[in-house]
Amino acid sequence: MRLPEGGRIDRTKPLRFTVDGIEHTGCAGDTLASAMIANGLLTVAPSTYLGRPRGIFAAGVDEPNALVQLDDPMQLATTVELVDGLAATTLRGKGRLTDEPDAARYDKRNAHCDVLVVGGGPAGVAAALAAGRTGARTILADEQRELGGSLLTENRLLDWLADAVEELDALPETRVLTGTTAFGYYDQNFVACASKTRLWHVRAKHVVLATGAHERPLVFVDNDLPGIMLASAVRQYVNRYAALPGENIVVATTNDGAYGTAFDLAGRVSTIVDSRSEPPAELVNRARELGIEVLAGSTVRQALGTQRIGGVRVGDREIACDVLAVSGGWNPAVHLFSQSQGKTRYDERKAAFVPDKSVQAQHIVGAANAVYDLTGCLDEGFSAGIEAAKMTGFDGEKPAAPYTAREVITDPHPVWFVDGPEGRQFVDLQRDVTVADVRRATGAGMRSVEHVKRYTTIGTAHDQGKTSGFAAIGVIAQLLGAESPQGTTTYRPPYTPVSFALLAGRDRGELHDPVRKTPMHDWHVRNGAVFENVGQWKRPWYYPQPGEDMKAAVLRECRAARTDVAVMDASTLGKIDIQGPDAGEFLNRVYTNAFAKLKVGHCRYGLLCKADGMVFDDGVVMRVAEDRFLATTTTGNAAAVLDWFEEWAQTEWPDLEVWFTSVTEQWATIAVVGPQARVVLAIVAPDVDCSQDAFDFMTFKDAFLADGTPARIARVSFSGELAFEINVDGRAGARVWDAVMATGLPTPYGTETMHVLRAEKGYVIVGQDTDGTVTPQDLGMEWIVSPRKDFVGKRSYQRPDATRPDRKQLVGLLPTDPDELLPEGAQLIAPDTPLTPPVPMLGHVTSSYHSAALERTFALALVKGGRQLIGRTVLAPLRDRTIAATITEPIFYDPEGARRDG
Amino acid sequence: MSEHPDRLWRNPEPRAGYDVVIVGGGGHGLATAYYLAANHGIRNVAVLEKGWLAGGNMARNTTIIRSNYLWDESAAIYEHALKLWEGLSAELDYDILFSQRGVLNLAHTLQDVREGSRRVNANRLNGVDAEWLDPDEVRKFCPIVNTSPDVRYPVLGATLQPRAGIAKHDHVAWAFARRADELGVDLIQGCEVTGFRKHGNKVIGVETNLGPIMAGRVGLAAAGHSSVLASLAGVRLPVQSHPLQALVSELLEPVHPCVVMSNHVHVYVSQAHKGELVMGAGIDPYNSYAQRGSVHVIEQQMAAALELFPIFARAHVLRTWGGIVDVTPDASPVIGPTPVDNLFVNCGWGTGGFKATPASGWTYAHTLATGKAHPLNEPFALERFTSGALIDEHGAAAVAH
Amino acid sequence: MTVDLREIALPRQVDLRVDPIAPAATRIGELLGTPLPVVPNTGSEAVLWLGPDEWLVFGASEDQLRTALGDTPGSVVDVSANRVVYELSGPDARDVLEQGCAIDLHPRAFGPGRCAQTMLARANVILHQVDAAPTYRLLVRPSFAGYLTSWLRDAMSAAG
Amino acid sequence: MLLIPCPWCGDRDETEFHYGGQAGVPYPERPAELTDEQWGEYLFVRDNPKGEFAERWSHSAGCRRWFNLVRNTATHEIVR
Ligand SMILES: Cc1cc2nc3c(=O)[nH]c(=O)nc-3n(C[C@H](O)[C@H](O)[C@H](O)COP(=O)(O)OP(=O)(O)OC[C@H]3O[C@@H](n4cnc5c(N)ncnc54)[C@H](O)[C@@H]3O)c2cc1C
Ligand SMILES: NC(=O)c1ccc[n+]([C@@H]2O[C@H](COP(=O)([O-])OP(=O)(O)OC[C@H]3O[C@@H](n4cnc5c(N)ncnc54)[C@H](O)[C@@H]3O)[C@@H](O)[C@H]2O)c1
Ligand SMILES: Cc1cc2nc3c(=O)[nH]c(=O)nc-3n(C[C@H](O)[C@H](O)[C@H](O)COP(=O)(O)O)c2cc1C
Ligand SMILES: [Zn+2]
Repeated sequence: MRLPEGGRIDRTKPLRFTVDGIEHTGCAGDTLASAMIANGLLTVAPSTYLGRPRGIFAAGVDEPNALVQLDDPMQLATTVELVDGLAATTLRGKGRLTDEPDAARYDKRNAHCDVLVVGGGPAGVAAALAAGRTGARTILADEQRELGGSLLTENRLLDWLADAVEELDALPETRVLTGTTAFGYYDQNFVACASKTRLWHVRAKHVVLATGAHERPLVFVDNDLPGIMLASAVRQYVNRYAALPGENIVVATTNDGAYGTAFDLAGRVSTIVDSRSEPPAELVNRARELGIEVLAGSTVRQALGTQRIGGVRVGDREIACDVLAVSGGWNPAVHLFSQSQGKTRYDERKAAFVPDKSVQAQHIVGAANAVYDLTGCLDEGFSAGIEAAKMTGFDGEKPAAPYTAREVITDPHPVWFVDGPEGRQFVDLQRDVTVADVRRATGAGMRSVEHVKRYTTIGTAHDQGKTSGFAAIGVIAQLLGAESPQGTTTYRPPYTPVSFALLAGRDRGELHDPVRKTPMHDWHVRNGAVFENVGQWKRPWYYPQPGEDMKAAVLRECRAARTDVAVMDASTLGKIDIQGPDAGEFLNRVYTNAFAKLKVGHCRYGLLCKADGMVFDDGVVMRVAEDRFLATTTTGNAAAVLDWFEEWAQTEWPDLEVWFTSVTEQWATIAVVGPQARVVLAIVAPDVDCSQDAFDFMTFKDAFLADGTPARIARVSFSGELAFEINVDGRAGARVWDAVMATGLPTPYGTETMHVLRAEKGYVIVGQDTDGTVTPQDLGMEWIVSPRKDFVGKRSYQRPDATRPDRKQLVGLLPTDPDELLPEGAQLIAPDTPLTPPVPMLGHVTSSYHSAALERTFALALVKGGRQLIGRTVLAPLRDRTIAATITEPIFYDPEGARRDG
Repeated sequence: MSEHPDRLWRNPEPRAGYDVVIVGGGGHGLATAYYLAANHGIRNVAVLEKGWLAGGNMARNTTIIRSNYLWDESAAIYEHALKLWEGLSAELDYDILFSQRGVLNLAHTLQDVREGSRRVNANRLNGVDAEWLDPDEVRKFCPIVNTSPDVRYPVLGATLQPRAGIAKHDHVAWAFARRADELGVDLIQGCEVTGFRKHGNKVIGVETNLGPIMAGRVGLAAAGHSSVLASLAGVRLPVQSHPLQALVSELLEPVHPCVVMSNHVHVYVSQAHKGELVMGAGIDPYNSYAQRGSVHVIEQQMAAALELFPIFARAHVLRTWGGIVDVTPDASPVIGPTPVDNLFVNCGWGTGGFKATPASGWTYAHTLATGKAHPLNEPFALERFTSGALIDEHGAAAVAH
Repeated sequence: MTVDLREIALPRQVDLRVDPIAPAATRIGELLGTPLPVVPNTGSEAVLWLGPDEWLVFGASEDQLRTALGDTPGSVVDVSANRVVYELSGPDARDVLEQGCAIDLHPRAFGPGRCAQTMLARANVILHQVDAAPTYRLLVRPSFAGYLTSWLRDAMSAAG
Repeated sequence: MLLIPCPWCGDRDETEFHYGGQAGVPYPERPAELTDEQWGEYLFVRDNPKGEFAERWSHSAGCRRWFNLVRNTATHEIVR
């Protein structure tokens, strides 16, 4: 029922909403739950497993029952802000994902501050004021729409609160984030906070936790009936939302806290059932004055009713009621504190786990620190705010307290559970777990709360045990006859659930991962390239012409390269400028072959291995000057190779004078390949004499192109054909590419053709023909392993496993049927091997193509002792057929190397 | 078969000595104890657990079980495990909720495709069920995977192991524990091994917070803490301990029928029996024993998850956590003797040892009972780091599982 | 949203490595008309600090710098094409950057004359604040430019 | 999210760094003279303590310098 006056709702702004399809009206300022209560809707969907009736139980993030589906699969009615047109469906513990796209946009903010205050109740507001006034950069985050915390429940200090909110807003270096939950507290004061669509990464020099406390339920027979609610929730609904859950209320408590509820609802409360034999006289007298009966030393044994509570059994008495407001005590909300590695201890007097030792630069204050009187909360908040500011280099006065009344809070008398019929005293409402379930766990031998949690699933639902966790601990203690509770389960992020989309933020779709493009990318797109992802790069894979499939396109591109001229965009290759007097010496130590004596103007192919001797990367290195080299790397490994160089130079050989600069994007690279390459060069770079005599294989020249563009032209070949690599300033890349294409001669080709051409020559692709277990010797590249010098990894070739004769070695394969393409990844076996698993395997196909030049298929493979098997037949058993092939040398085309000169 | 039996274990006091002491009451320690008793008749055995039984990685893993490893040695031991899984509920008389719903490993690049096909072919020849699915078949098998070609890293295909799946991790641990306990094994919780009693180069017992316990043989099964323990005995192990994080969503109506893993975009996910999505990603890069990691790893994992499964956008993360995984240089485990006599080690399972639990226990029990490796664990000896005969499963372990 | 993004052309960029206490460093300072900044994360229109012995120099050519370096060991590399430069300017510019950059850009921590090599979203950038408008320069590899500008535009639409 | 003090650039988020494992493991002076055991140990075995650990990091997204830290692997506290 909606009370005619009071509350912080705006009665002039009615909002229509539906619950399970039925229309209701609430007010601006309502939560869905308060609006439901105002409309007399207390009951929500039945319980998850047992199907028992359940009602709204709490008023905040600790709600176990009132799960609803909006667009999101699961929300708490108690934390959903009411908006016009809201349509909620109550849920029985399980949400539903729908295909409808999420229109919301999510973003992230990085924020740095001197003082982060989490929680905007009296303690937190006090801390933020104190810190903010010093000029310290202060952030105050509270999960609720309004600051105030329990002040809004208790209707206290609202004027002070209003002033404080205004002042905080006006402080230039203070930022108030309402509707923002600090959900994860990580190392070095990194606190992740979430609002509906924004994720904050807050790095704070100091943190003040003022997260309040959660009220505990009571465990007795049928304690799950609708109408049983936390006492503070009842009070909050009435005072903050003017929503009255019932007319005839009984309060059951173990502590002082619930008296406030009774007093605020005086006239509608008949009885207070207090577990303490001597509740504070002041409270008892006040209750009596208000016409409320106090039953001291009593507990509720059972709730009466079927669909909703109709009364309670206390001792032998039955007392009628339509709401039972329960308070089993308070748990300081130490979730974030514990996440930050703070230690808690059990406080016998307060009957709760309380903060003990902070690990990070942090304070924890107010109810979160088990301080339950308002004066104390404010005082701790102000002190913490000032101290935090001082610790971060600011100074100021501790603000004067707006409230100094002395409240004595008497110790609670906890009741862990009241025994009764099996299976009806609920410990975890959301998981439908009862004392009997806990008893089964302990009976089976479990002692640890962690085991009981997992056996019963207590505390693992949406509410993560905010209400049930401690109840379980108490029940276990009582069942095991322990003197006091033995410890909590681990607090883990997030404090309250966070949507996947929020965590993903902007890293979706187009922005999921950077797409890297070369300077010539647009040309490739315009000319119909199909792209391949290589690392983050987009590389043209092949350029189909109308009517062509991939095979036809690649054969055409290959043919062009072998018989005419073709060009490829090789700009993605990693490039590292290496300078310094010791550059040559450095390269000698990291590459398997020697570089120190390479002549200026010359190029050399090099192989890099990890210290375990396995091939890691390869590329061509040019000597630009006595003390300067330019190394190229594979596209995918560019960053890794630079890191590798830096690591060795800085950490192992700091005495070497050598420096590395990534110039991958300084240069755009165009490979001009084929017997007619010189014709293209003659047009594009007329000043360069590229005749055989003037331009040796594996040398380079710095020159100007026809249009004056400076270029570095290298005669290197990854295809076996006559080839030139034109390197130009990246900004000129597109223009020079256009100039090359404007000659009208070359065919553009992509990575697939590049792979075929190199495979025909037996050149490996690191990562395709190697897999981190392959040595240079395995590849038949002994020639590149210098016997005369040491280099990283060399020692590894003496290990017993590296010298085994049956290591897998790179060989060629020619399928018996020249049209049959061996699938890459096919495993190879010896002929006549029985196909009963495990079938002994000889190796596998690493690369396999149709060759235009060979007019047949061919492949490369790694085969055990493969070099000894040349000429033999092997079989590749596939799902639907078996392919026979002959092992060959891994060079199929122009073994004499005659073609590289054109 | 009931979900939970009424009796699990006894909580005995430790005795003065045992024939075999197993250090670490995770899945592997418990399975080892069970098979020592069941297969070898060795029942004078204690499992010493510093915390609560199976409270380490066993409580934290995403429960993916598969055997589609690349190399013969791995395929053999993981396939042995899978066969044991298939009979485990019956053997242990406890429903471990083993669900063979199939595991997809997605390929997003041409190299992924090559590797996937290489693995499928090797698996078949090793007697491991394996199939290659094209994107259309992927969509049929798991309709919520985004197989559109227009995404940043489109799905180019997938390997499928139909017999792979998930099981309920806690039930597995408790099932082994209960049977071991029944067969006389002492499961001792809250018992931390703090040192070793040695006679020359021979271990004769362990020091614990509950006092010394003598032992004929000592088997370490301490997963993330293996290095710490081994170093107490003067042994350096080739493992590094890293955080590995996982998370669950709220309970959802069934949406996800199988297990999907993607190395390239770094995420793997299944929907557990109760209905929560269970997912993980790669390890945090630094060494740690803190059982927690950094939040950006989770953020990247969520971004990856939404690329693959747009339907998850509105689901919520309910809880995140971390375990401590012991990673070896070749992403394969170590099971066998150490340079110290009577001290054995079972470690290095890294991000993928849950699936191996029964076979790890089976072979380790054999090793502890006989002093010699079982043929299945022979290749997984420490010596391989000297000889260089590594079993490099990085392809299979690039993403945790 | 009050923020403006544009690409600008800078004169030549050269990556310089030299020991800051070598006389050559002084010579280079003279060439540039401003000493090489030795305070980390600072710089000017002429030169940015990139590391304890590394600078990004604007304007001077590789040859000029090499001559100034003389025999002193070091490295001089023209990287003019290695990065493109954007200017992000206006009252909301900081808010845009804070959506993807984890370093503290508050005036108390950053400001005109400060620079940093860091991450902006998933791209590596050199960030240089040139004035208090604030105007920031973002130097990024050209291959990332498409990604970064898309990201910036999206962030700009969420700024304020 | 660790906050890592680069000795040059100051405190930066962990995501700007590359982890390098145990510090102070030099490449053997004369690898060829090592036994297989010693070489295997160099390649594959590193300390892995629970507690303080001297380790290497590289500020890969910043100044690219390598440096050492002592960090507690049980608490993630950066000691020095
Ligand atoms: C997040 C995550 C996800 C994973 N996902 C999968 C997956 O999907 N599939 C898969 O196959 N694998 C997965 N794994 C890996 C798998 O969990 C582990 O490989 C496996 O559990 C390790 O064996 P264990 O169960 O014996 O380890 P644990 O359960 O960690 O057992 C080791 C035990 O030793 C105890 N111990 C340590 N030191 C001492 C001491 N001094 N004295 C006494 N006791 C001690 C510990 O307390 C612990 O209980 C995952 C791991 C993690 C962390
Ligand atoms: N009489 C009693 O027994 C009793 C018991 C408990 C509390 N109280 C009263 O409660 C008040 C306690 O004041 P306080 O300031 O310590 O606590 P509070 O409960 O008033 O405020 C805590 C605030 O923190 C917010 N919060 C909690 N966790 C958060 C998170 N992770 N992220 C963002 N926001 C979060 C809450 O929504 C709330 O607004 C006092 O007035 C005290 O009298 C009394
Ligand atoms: C397969 C699996 C499913 C899980 N499901 C849930 C769940 O539904 N709810 C929950 O709170 N935690 C769930 N957890 C996480 C555990 O609560 C817990 O976080 C994990 O065992 C690690 O322990 P710790 O967080 O206590 O350190 C699940 C864990 C695993 C391994
Ligand atoms: Zn740095």
